[in-house]
Amino acid sequence: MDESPVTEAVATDSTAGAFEPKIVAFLCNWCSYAGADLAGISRIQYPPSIRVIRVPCSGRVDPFFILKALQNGADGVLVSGCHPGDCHYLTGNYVARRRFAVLNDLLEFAGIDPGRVSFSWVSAAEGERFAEVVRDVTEKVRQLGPNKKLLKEEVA
Amino acid sequence: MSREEQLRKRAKELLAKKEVVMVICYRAGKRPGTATPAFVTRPDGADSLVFDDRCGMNLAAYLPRVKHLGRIAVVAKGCDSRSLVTLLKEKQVTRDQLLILGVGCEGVKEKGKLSDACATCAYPNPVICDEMIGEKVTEPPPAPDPLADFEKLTPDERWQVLADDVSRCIRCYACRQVCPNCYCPTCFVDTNSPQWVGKTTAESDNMMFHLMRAMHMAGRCVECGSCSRGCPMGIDLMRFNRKVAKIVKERFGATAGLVPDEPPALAAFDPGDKQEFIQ
Amino acid sequence: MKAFILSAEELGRLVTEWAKSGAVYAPVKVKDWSEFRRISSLAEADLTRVNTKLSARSLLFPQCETMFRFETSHPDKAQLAAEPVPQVILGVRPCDAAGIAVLDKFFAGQGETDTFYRRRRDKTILVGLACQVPDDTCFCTAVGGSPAGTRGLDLLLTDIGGHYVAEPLTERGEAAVKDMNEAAAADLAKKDELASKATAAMAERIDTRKLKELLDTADTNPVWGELSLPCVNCGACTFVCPTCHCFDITDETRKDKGARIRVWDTCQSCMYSQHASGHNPRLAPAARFRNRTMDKFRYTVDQVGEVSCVGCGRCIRECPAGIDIRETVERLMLALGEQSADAMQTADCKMQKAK
Amino acid sequence: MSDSGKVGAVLVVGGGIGGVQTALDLGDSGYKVYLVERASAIGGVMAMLDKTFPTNDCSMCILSPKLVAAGRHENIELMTQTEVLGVSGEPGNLKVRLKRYARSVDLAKCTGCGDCLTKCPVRDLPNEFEGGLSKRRAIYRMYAQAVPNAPTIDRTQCLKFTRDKCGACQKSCKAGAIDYTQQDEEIEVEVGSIVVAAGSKIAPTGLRPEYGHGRYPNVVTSLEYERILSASGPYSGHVKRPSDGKEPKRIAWLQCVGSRDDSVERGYCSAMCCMYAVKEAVITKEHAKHVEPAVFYMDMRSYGKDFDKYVERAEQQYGVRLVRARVAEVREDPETKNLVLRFAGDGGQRSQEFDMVVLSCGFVPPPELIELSKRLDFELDKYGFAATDQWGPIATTRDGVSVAGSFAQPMAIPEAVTGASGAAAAAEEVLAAERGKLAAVKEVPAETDVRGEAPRIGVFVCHCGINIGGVVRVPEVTEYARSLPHVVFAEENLYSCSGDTQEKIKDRIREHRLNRVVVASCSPRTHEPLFQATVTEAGLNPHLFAMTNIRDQCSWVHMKEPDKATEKSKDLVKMAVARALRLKPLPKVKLPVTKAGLVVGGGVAGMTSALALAGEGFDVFLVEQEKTLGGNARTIATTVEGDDVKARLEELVGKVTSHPRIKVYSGARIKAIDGFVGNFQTTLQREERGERREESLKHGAVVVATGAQYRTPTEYGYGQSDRVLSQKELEEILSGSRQSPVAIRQSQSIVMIQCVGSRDEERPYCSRICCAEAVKNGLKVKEVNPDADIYVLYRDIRTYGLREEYYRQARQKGVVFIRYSPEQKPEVRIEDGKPLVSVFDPILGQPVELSPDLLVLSSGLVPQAGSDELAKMLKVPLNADGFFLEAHMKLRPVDFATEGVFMAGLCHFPKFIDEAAAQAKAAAGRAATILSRDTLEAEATVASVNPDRCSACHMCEGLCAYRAIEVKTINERTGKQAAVVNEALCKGCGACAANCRSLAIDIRGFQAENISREIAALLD
Repeated sequence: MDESPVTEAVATDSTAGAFEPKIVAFLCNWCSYAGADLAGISRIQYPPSIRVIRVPCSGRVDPFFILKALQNGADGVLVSGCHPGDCHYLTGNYVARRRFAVLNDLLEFAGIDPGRVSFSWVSAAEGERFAEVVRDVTEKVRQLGPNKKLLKEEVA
Repeated sequence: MSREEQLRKRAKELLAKKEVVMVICYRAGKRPGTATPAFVTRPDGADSLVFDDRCGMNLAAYLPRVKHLGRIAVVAKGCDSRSLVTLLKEKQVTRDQLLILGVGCEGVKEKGKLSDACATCAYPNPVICDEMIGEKVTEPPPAPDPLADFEKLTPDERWQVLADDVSRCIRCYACRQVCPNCYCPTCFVDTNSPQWVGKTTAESDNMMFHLMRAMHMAGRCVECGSCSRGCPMGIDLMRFNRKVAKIVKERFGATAGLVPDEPPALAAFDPGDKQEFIQ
Repeated sequence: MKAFILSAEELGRLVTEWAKSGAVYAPVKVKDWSEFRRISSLAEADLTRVNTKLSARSLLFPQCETMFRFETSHPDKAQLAAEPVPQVILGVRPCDAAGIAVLDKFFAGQGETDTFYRRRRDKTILVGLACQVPDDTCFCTAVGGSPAGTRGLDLLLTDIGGHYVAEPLTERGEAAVKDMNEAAAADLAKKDELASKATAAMAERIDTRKLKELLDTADTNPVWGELSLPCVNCGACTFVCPTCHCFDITDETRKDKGARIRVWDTCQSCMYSQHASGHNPRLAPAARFRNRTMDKFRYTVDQVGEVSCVGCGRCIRECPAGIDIRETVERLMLALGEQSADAMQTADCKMQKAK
Repeated sequence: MSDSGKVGAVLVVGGGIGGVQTALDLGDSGYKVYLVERASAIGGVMAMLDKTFPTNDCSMCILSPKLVAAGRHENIELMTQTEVLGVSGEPGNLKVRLKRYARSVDLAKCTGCGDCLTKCPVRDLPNEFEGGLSKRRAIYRMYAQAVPNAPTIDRTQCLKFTRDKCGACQKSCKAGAIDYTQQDEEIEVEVGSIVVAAGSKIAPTGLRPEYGHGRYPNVVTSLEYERILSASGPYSGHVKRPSDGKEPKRIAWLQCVGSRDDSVERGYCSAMCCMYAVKEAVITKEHAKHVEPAVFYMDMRSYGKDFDKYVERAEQQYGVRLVRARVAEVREDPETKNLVLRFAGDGGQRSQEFDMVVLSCGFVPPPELIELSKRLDFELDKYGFAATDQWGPIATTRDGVSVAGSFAQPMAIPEAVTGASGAAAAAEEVLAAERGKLAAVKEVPAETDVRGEAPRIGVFVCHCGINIGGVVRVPEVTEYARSLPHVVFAEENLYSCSGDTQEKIKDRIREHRLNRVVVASCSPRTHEPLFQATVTEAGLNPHLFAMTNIRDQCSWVHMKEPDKATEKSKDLVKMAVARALRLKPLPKVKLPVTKAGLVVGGGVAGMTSALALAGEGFDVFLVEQEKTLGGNARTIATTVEGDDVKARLEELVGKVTSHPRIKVYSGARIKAIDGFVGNFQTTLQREERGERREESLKHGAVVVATGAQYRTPTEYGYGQSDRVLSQKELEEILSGSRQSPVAIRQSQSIVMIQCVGSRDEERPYCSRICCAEAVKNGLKVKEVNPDADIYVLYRDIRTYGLREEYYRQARQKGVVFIRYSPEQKPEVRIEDGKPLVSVFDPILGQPVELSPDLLVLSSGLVPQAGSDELAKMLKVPLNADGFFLEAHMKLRPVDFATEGVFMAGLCHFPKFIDEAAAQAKAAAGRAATILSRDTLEAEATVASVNPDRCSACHMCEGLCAYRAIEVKTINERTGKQAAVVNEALCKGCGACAANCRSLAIDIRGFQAENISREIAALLD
């Protein structure tokens, strides 16, 4: 693979002024974090919206992490792990998937807008896909605007 | 012999023969139309026992507190028996600690009205018991989905309805205390480092509490309705728990509290679980 | 003081007037109960129900209250929470008002006072409403109260059918109604008649003095184990009680801002008595159950000279296990009186279950 | 060299998955390893694959951790761009001459930042790794995740070397790593043993010129197609055809290109092409739903574990069309560049048009290995694969040189990995006395106790040359870091990972009494261990370190948004500081190891494992439930290759029973197995002089080799006539240990039915060995009675690998093979005690009636009785068919997920003796990685339980794939129960913690508290 050239950075932040959401991304160390690394190595550009928190496995992601992020003011949350069957810990993502399924449906039920919390599987080889997921999630959250539900605006 | 007489006779027998150290059932409350859990340890105490449509409290909630005394006989209607199954699954009691006296249930009345939970009950008869007291009741036809109307609302409307409802929450945790599923030594609301749930009654904190409580009920809640009936503020807590039960049933084909040997739905997985929500 | 007579319209005008200079709270219908809510006109209020879900205590001692704010980088520069606005609480039942009188003793009585309670209390006018048809959970008369009791109130209203007899009890109360017509003797007679009828409807009697004596030596009595068995220590009783007043203090910080907050606490929670060392003197559920009963009928007598149960009946109404404090007292009296020897083996206070 | 005169080091030739596994096993077992690879990075063919069958694992995802582990292993010295020149000396003490070609990049200085890669003006060279489908430059990195991560210069193309100008890469390199003056050099290493894991190459398409590869752009090889499918490949995982970049609709796979083809002297079956073709078709469908894949094949050889199910899914769920036909020719339509296939199908010659054709190329030994075999002095077979012994397909003809992986014969990844671990075991047997002698010993200073100290955080922000600094305003980020609470020191570095900066970081830690260190630079996946080592050298616990990635996640992906990239970098630093605040020193948990192994099962696999373990120097307890050793092999006379099984078995039993380190317990049953890796305790029960006795054994590892059972047929008249036999019974007759109802010499006709009770609904798996057994016995019968008519009724003949040769021989000798379909199974009637067989012959297009003297049923293998009880005792899983389930189908073929437990032989799945023996050695090699240690160091980042909070609900137990958490009574007096983590088994994945309602479980290193603070810090 030819690594695309490092073009000299030009100080023209494309979306300056527009709502730039803050999205907390929980990435599993072995696949999705590696996928994010590959996106970097391949210089694939995506919006500067996400802030990554590295976890050993998507199975480590407690629903509290997700809700806490929304409560503290994240506009969106992304959780990403290995594709089914690829889990470094054999079955961590299967276990997580059930939990995420319940959380996903429960949040939708509670009226948290679909798209506020996203889940994805991104492998270590999917740099472009990782970027695509980030673009997609960012766009969805941008459409929704700043998160108000579950947000704890300030101290009592 | 009426069911009540059978019940008293059997309780008396069990205590007299020392087959059990205690019978957990109900007795009439001081207020007309109410009943309160009764814990009988002597044969003559059995004379006050009742079982009828006043007897709502889920008796499974008491087992973790008294199981150390010895073998306990517990009167179980459908939902209590399912809660016992959950406790068995989670090894909070062992089968030999229990003598389950099953009773068919036609629904619990609150202020003369059938309790919300009972209106949609699919398991009025015990799913597990050692002996039946009286006859089983006829299984009701499947009830319409009680969440259907709510789920038709827009996300904003749904949020608003729930936010209004939980805004009354005074964080007394009665819902937790009456729930047979809640037996953690320290509840997540009481932990710090990290303190996941703020102690205030702000909308965000209250919602966080109820959403997380619902998460903890997934695959475990048997929809007995104790939480809603127990809430001093009249919050429709069952709505959350019904939802997770529905999710678990639709997604994983699992219904809580039916098969003691099956792991709880969230302690298991199937490689073929649906994942349409994952990109 | 003189009594006055108010038509519903006049009361309505008073409410509108009060609402201009402060907040007016009154029972408002919610689902099939009522709750104190802020109103702007009398039409919003529902004065027909006996007791609100929560007692009026929540308006003087809110479930969650910010005490002061600070910046995390300058913790020394704390800012006391803003002064409360003046408020009128309309439709307070005499039992609740008596409860506030008890709270006053703890928070605004002799010696140390509680700033946050006192600030609110000083700006509050309590307008009571005498009871006429008690609920089956009501027992104010058994603990020294009355359906037409005036304790704690600034003004007591009695609905005599289309009109209210208004009895001012304090200067603030009198100021509110002094321009109204004076009540006629017939009105007063009607009022008295309604009061005695309501009193007669409540048969419950508790010999609080005797109870106190019995409780004084009942700490380790096995009866607590038996009585507490149905109790799941949910604490709903303490949250709805007009006189319970325990709170927990917590700091909340976000960004650079922090606030010290207090929230209601309950002796029924096992965390309540947890020591920093890990020791917990009231880990056993029975011990927590005992504490609440003792508190109502023994400890507060020692502390402020009176029982802190006002007979509002909320704990009976809201107990998920159907525990009835009247029955608890009855059985206590019986058991402690008899000092029943054959106490149940299960009545062991050491029963372990922490939650 | 030591007293024994041997050297505790091993040379491993070949850096593919086989070589890497051998190197890791040896390194973990305390040997010094030289891993020699001709290319500029290790990884081999597996690095080029997109997904792997039958689990569809992402190949890079599962391989990369192994490559990284090999790259940083203290006992492994990577020698890339290196080849072997020659060897001298004796086994145990060999001198190997190597030639290292100049990389022109100093590995010690290169940070792998990649700055140079974009500056090279020579940009149009075909990228070999991508099958020429994309371009590379004269300085290039083999692939993105390459280990080592440094580029290399192609001196034949580089302008500096060809025309002595340019030098752009050197100018761009801030680390000064480009060195044009490097010279090729010859070096010599001393080793005790050599393992050749040189792999294989795909067959050159020139073998089948009629398929048009090289002429027609839309005809690609299977390996090229892997790159097309790969998300990191030339088309970013979009299925496109090379001629016009359009998405093809119809794709054909042509099987057996360069395999099963005597005309090109490739008579063997390449063993894995059927599966990879079906996999490629499946993955294609996943990428592009509308594609219609078709696989043209001769026999569908899905003989492995769960393979048949995979193929069925491909057909049923994915709509992959399987066409049984050999394609004669491919022609291109010059207009559309579409391809027309000509083949013989139902109803004669047919042709069909496709948009793209994938050639399922077989595998051939790398031609350069002829030279290598000469240099290392071992023999090759007629195809050029290494000649090995049937019973230990590991030893070459030269002592001290072993072979691992597909250089022995064509094999798929699991077999290669198995062979690799086996080769490690073989090397260890030679060098048992030298274990640990040359292993690296690292001196680390005593750890500073920071408990109770207020956090003093030091932040180091990296420019990474211009990789970060070119976009992110590093000085601003550093200044910001300085302003954060508890940060007492912050500075920027040109390259944080360079040697001098490492020293600087250590100095700063001491000067400023730092007790937490944050580095903001690149990926912790590659660099965290380096920085952790650095802080350790400065006396800090390695877990007082936090890293954040402002390059891969910031400067490289927001190159045009410097302001936002800078803001994001600040956020990331703030988050890392927040996490660092509460980092705790994590203790290393050391657990003692009982240096003995338990082998369960005394068949060939069990005995081979026991011998290998004993040879490695460990005590072995060999437990067999029967009174005699030998297992299933006792019923086999010879192998299809002609090996005398009886004699070999006797020899094996003799070695086992006489070995001083092996204690054999025959007629014994395992009653209980307690404990965990390093510390097992097994209770045995056996009858001795009519008395039932119990015995307790202590051991550190377990090898399960309980075998399988021949299935007794129930169909086709078995039991109704003595002339209906099982294949096993025929074998006994042929070896003279059973009386035949009709003398073989007199038999006029014998019919064999394959897949009896296999590949059906009840047992949906292939028993793998039956085809070769039928061929073997068919040939035997022909030997005794050349006139006998032999008919083999089959579904697919699966004589994979080199066994294909015997299938050909059988056909040549007149054995008739008639295919039947599962819808039209043969029918058998018994008349007058004789079987009558009727079967539909698809070639004749009509039913054939046969009245054989003997009807032989190949009824396959079924799991050993009692497997489920053993599985429960060991807490290991069985698959749906009842065979033991390995930890990972591809890369951990003999391991269980439960640490310290391994498997070998038929209990894993049906297989041939040589495969069982290879697995047995592999299991011994894997077990040695544990038994060779005095103590096991548990991972520090494991789960921990707060017992006061635990509600003992048992949820965690079911969630743990490693069976590392268990609810136990922790206080006998109060009866208090709580979950207890077995730190030796826990991997720290966190599945238990995230599901713990009681918040009793936390993961060290990934504490909820720290993550919560990280979240809060970001959003504050």
